[in-house]
Amino acid sequence: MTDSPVAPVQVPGTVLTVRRTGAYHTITLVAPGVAERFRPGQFVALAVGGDESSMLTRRCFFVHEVKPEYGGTVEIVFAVRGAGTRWLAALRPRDILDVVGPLGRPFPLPRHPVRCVLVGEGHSGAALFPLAAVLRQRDCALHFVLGGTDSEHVYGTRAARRIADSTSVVTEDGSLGQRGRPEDLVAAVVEEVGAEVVYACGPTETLRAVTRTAAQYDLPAQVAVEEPMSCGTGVCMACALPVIDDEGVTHMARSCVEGPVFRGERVRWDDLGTIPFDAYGAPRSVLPGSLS
Amino acid sequence: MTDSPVAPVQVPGTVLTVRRTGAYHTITLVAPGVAERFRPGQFVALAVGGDESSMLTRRCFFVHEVKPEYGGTVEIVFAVRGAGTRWLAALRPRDILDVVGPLGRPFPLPRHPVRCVLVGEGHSGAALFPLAAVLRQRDCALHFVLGGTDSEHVYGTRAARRIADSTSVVTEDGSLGQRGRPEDLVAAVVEEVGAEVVYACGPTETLRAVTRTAAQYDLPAQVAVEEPMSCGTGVCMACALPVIDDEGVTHMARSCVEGPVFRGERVRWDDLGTIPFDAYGAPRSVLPGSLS
Amino acid sequence: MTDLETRIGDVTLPNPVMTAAGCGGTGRELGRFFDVGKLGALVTPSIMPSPRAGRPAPRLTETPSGVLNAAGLQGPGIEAFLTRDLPWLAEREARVIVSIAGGSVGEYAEVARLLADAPGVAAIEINTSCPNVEDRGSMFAAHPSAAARLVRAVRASAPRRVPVLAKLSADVTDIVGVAMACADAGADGLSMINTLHGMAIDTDTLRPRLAGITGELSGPAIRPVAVRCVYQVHAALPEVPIVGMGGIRTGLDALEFVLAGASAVAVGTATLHDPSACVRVLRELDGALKERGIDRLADVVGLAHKPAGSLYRRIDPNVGLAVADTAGTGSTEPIEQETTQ
Amino acid sequence: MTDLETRIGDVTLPNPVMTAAGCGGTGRELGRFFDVGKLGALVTPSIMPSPRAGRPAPRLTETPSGVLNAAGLQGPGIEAFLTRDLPWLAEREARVIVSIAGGSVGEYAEVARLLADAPGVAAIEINTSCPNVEDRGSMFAAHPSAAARLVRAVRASAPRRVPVLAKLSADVTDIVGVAMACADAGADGLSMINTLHGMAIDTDTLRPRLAGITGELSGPAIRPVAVRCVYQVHAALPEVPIVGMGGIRTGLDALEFVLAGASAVAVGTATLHDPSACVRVLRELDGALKERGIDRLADVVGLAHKPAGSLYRRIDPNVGLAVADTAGTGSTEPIEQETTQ
Ligand SMILES: Cc1cc2nc3c(=O)[nH]c(=O)nc-3n(C[C@H](O)[C@H](O)[C@H](O)COP(=O)(O)OP(=O)(O)OC[C@H]3O[C@@H](n4cnc5c(N)ncnc54)[C@H](O)[C@@H]3O)c2cc1C
Ligand SMILES: Cc1cc2nc3c(=O)[nH]c(=O)nc-3n(C[C@H](O)[C@H](O)[C@H](O)COP(=O)(O)OP(=O)(O)OC[C@H]3O[C@@H](n4cnc5c(N)ncnc54)[C@H](O)[C@@H]3O)c2cc1C
Ligand SMILES: Cc1cc2nc3c(=O)[nH]c(=O)nc-3n(C[C@H](O)[C@H](O)[C@H](O)COP(=O)(O)O)c2cc1C
Ligand SMILES: Cc1cc2nc3c(=O)[nH]c(=O)nc-3n(C[C@H](O)[C@H](O)[C@H](O)COP(=O)(O)O)c2cc1C
Ligand code: FES
Ligand code: FES
Repeated sequence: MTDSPVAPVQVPGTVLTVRRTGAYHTITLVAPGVAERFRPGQFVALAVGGDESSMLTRRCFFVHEVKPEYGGTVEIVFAVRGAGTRWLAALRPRDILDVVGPLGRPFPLPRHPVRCVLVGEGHSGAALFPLAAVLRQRDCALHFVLGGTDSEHVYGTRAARRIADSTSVVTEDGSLGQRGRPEDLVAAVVEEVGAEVVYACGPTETLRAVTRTAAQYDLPAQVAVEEPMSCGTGVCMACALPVIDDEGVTHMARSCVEGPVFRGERVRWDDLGTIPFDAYGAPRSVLPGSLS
Repeated sequence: MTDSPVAPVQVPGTVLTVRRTGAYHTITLVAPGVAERFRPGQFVALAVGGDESSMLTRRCFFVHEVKPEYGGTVEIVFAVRGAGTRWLAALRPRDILDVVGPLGRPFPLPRHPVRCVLVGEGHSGAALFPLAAVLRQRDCALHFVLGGTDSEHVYGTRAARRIADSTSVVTEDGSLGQRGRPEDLVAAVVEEVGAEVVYACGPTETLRAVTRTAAQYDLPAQVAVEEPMSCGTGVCMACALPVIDDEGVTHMARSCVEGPVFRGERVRWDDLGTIPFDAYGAPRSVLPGSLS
Repeated sequence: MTDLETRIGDVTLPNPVMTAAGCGGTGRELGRFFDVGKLGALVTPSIMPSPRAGRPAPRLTETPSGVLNAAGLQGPGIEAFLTRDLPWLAEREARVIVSIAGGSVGEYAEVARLLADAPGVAAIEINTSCPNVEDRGSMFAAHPSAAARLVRAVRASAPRRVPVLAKLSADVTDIVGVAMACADAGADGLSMINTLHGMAIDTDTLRPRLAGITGELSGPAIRPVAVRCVYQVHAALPEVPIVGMGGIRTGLDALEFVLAGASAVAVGTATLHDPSACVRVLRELDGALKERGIDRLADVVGLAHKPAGSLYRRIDPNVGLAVADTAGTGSTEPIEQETTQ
Repeated sequence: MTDLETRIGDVTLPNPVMTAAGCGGTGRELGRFFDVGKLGALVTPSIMPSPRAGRPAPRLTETPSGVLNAAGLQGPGIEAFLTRDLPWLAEREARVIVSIAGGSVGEYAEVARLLADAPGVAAIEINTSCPNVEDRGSMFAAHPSAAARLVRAVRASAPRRVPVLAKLSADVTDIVGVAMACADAGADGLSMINTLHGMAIDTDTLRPRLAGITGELSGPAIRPVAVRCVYQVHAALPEVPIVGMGGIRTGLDALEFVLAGASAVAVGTATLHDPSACVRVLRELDGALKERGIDRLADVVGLAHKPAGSLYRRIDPNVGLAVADTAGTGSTEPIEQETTQ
């Protein structure tokens, strides 16, 4: 497992605060042990629904912020999507829920100060802030590109403006910043600032497009994927996607342990939802002539 | 169906207050429509666990009090027993849960003022108070016998003393009142006050014993049973128990619609947990010689 | 207006939502919560030739997202049903599907015959999950031949105008085989699924929780099994109407069964939890169809089998396709080969 | 101290709690949460002769109190397993039960043979739920004869000292028949149950939720079915050790399986929900036994079958007893006749 450098913990998390931020909910949990282990890009896996819940899979969320207070707090920002996130949104201070984290492979960090473009879409923008904080410590230049469907669905523009050297905002309906999608801006920002690396977090389409743009400029893209997960700990194989390894072989890689951060150009974006015929262990073709 | 005289309602109930009373929890719900339909001895069936609950059966509780405020409130008193009551105990004001009620056959009321003994054990004592209020209106004399395992598990001694002509208290460990079980006191109270009817609510053993005592004095016993229920509305057949009808035939009667109040001597206490061989529709014996 | 009409054999129902047998009482119980005439149909508890007292208590226990019951078909028998329950339902203009049960083929046939002249019987549903006392207690539904014999006898005893539905059990190695046998034997439709055979043990008493020791599992817990059965049988017998059931709690659950191939749906355990479940499911289903721009329920029966778009999307040489995958498939059964359906 | 020791064939395990095949990863994943050497045994995902990429996404979906998966046995194949995963487990002194799978009897036998000399293999578990490519994709577990042939071949390929467990599917008409065939064919024990065949349809896309269309249902939802299977098979084969599984989430759930007749238990889906589930279940089981004054786990294996007290209590002429009831029983199968067990 090209896994998290330190082992995760499993602890009862106590809700400290629940707030609304635009279209999103922000929950801060006291979850001792997670904060000091956390590295940017990692996520936590939460049990939802309480003791007698009918919901058995974990819900995974990027960590927006950790603090050392109360033995360690963790903050997540999320959109209500289905029953699990609806339950989370209804939590109140002092409620307790099981937290596993930090999980997954974090963003690799540059050794030297470099010029970074950080691309985030919707709630996923939240995952960029711990990264930005660390990059700042390393004297990197930071350029944010934040997008979303509308002004309500762009996360962190204010915080980005505080911390970054530049912040570009884009919405699909033009209600905030420019009209368009984050990937539309990336090329311009990369050129303008002379970027040396691109970090991105968001839906698949965005990551694919950002990866393509970065490749055009010969830049590495480090992308954090949000593939549907079930356990978050690597045991269920639900989150596998085709990724090319160092030897050029495609593996079905579990995004919860081998990701969520991947080098963008290693992910076979066009083959998501398939087992590529040349993947390691792919079924032997029934039509050898036509497929191999 | 020898059922509730008026149809029940199904409404979202809003938690008004949750309090502890001794070993018990008291919840007051705003549940419009239940209060005005309610008659003493009836119960409500609550859905527990929320929208994504794995618990599908209703939890049934006697109504302790109804009030006309806020469109009608309902109060229940309950002991935490398993996952459903644990969930109920953790409710907070403004929480919402589905309420069906009032359900079941209420206590028959005397036409004339009579001397009544009201026997309650544990949380079930709570069910006697709406009955007591109505009997009081009809100028009946009220004599309470309240019991429980210990002082924490006797409900309503203070309220009983306020409303009743006499109140006898008994606990198994003697920590409150006399030492013993409620049925031990019933004969003495019946004799002393010249009782004309006995009402009782509590565990099966108590009801059986109280019925026997009442029979010795040739008094009618009206008992409210707490057989395990699942739907509370009469569709699932879970709550059937052998009861003798007016023609002397034993039927498997659903305690949620034909009860929970039965005439004590009609219930075949010794045959609970069986299908009596002479019950209507009992399986034809495989050993006709030995069984019939 | 969404057109919710559905057909089961020669009978047309105004909407597809029914009570499941044994979960809707006599109609009177639910009649306190809604007008039973508004249902697509009311399916009765399984009616037997004689009155039955059922099983001793405890009869029902809760399991995760399910219930396990061993009530033992307590019921009044066909005569009391005809004189007491059916007229009440007829008065309310409810469409009644009478579920029938027995210990032998003859008993089923007898009940069907007695129903022949009863007014207001929209259809007969054969509960094939009863043990056959003439075959060492083996459940009719367990063997295609036994199920077929039962269907043939009931079909022969019931008037031609009354459709006969065979209700199948999923506790078999090959439900498609049983379904085909029943259809060949003259069943006008299939109801599926009945409960799964299960058990629970009380860790306090260290004894089985039910007096009947084993019992019958129902509720949302079994929904994936039920949807799979409906999907498989509809694939094999696309022209046979199916009443889908097993864990339906919401309108979307009902839609799931329709997409799998059910022409109608029945709500069972959910009614124990929510006495208004049937009318709520109907309302939610109607809303869900509207929301999806579906004008006619009948248009989407079995849709999950054949959405051209998705079908073609799946045929991608890179996929190492379903077809190719079948050969080496692991713990899962061979997957349906969509292209052949 | 409670004595938690349990025996499967010639192997003694310090405690009865295992991971279920395919739900405990390679050991490394859970090793981050607890010492896998503390488990009764670690059961591996089913190992096949060659590496396997599994099925396309989506592979897993949540259902009420369950999950439905079609991951397709993604795995490294036997060689990589022997060189990479097994040594890691051996180092941690974990007792390893290797689950094996294949597309033909020959493939299973091949994997078993390659395991013969591997150090640290405590037992082999045969995943009989795979489709047999030599029998038109029919699952081995579906037919007693096919299952028996498979067990015989694996038993012959594995060293005598390594117990062979046959893991059974509950998707059959008669699991007792399959169990008997496997025991006769030389299985030293039985694992049950594997997942139930199921399906879910997405009501937004109107398509099956899983790329594999149908999938495999597990979790607490199926526990009543699993307990019933263990109870029935233990009644028929009291001397054959059973590893019980299916929806175990707590120590009390584990105890339920033990009372039904399991000598050991495996925790599957619960580990997806709680990575510490196995050790928690072990701790809770230990506590539950203590609380009940039970000193030896082995003493209560199958206890629900034979508590003299209750047994005699049930024989009451007034009951219209279980025995009498069997004849006319309704939607439920004939109940076990306790007196004959
Ligand atoms: C690494 C990672 C980080 C994430 N970070 C965030 C975040 O910071 N903020 C945020 O709002 N959301 C985030 N998501 C998505 C979030 O996990 C899902 O929105 C959430 O699980 C949906 O749960 P639900 O019960 O509301 O929805 P449902 O659709 O009812 O979920 C049902 C099941 O599908 C799984 N699932 C469905 N969609 C997703 C998805 N997109 N990703 C993962 N699992 C899914 C759920 O875990 C659950 O098992 C992240 C996902 C991943 C994998
Ligand atoms: C008519 C009636 C009135 C009642 N009134 C009260 C009351 O006023 N106060 C109070 O504390 N309790 C009362 N009970 C008992 C109460 O319903 C149970 O304690 C409660 O359902 C247990 O739920 P649980 O989830 O905590 O326990 P669990 O044991 O987990 O319950 C599991 C299942 O068993 C059923 N069940 C178990 N025991 C009982 C029981 N004794 N009665 C009914 N269902 C049971 C539950 O409904 C549920 O379906 C009453 C029961 C009935 C039938
Ligand atoms: C309490 C109860 C009683 C039932 N009685 C019958 C019956 O009399 N006849 C029958 O064919 N099925 C009976 N069933 C099975 C249901 O009709 C239905 O097939 C099954 O419960 C699955 O649907 P559900 O999950 O919606 O309940 C009964 C189920 C329950 C829970
Ligand atoms: C994600 C997943 C993967 C599984 N993989 C295997 C497997 O490789 N081999 C096998 O025999 N069973 C496999 N199973 C079945 C489990 O071992 C177990 O028999 C079943 O899930 C029931 O137990 P549970 O309810 O505790 O999960 C798998 C189950 C799940 C959920
Ligand atoms: S989510 Fe289970 S392996 Fe990744
Ligand atoms: S509790 Fe369902 S019929 Fe009485």
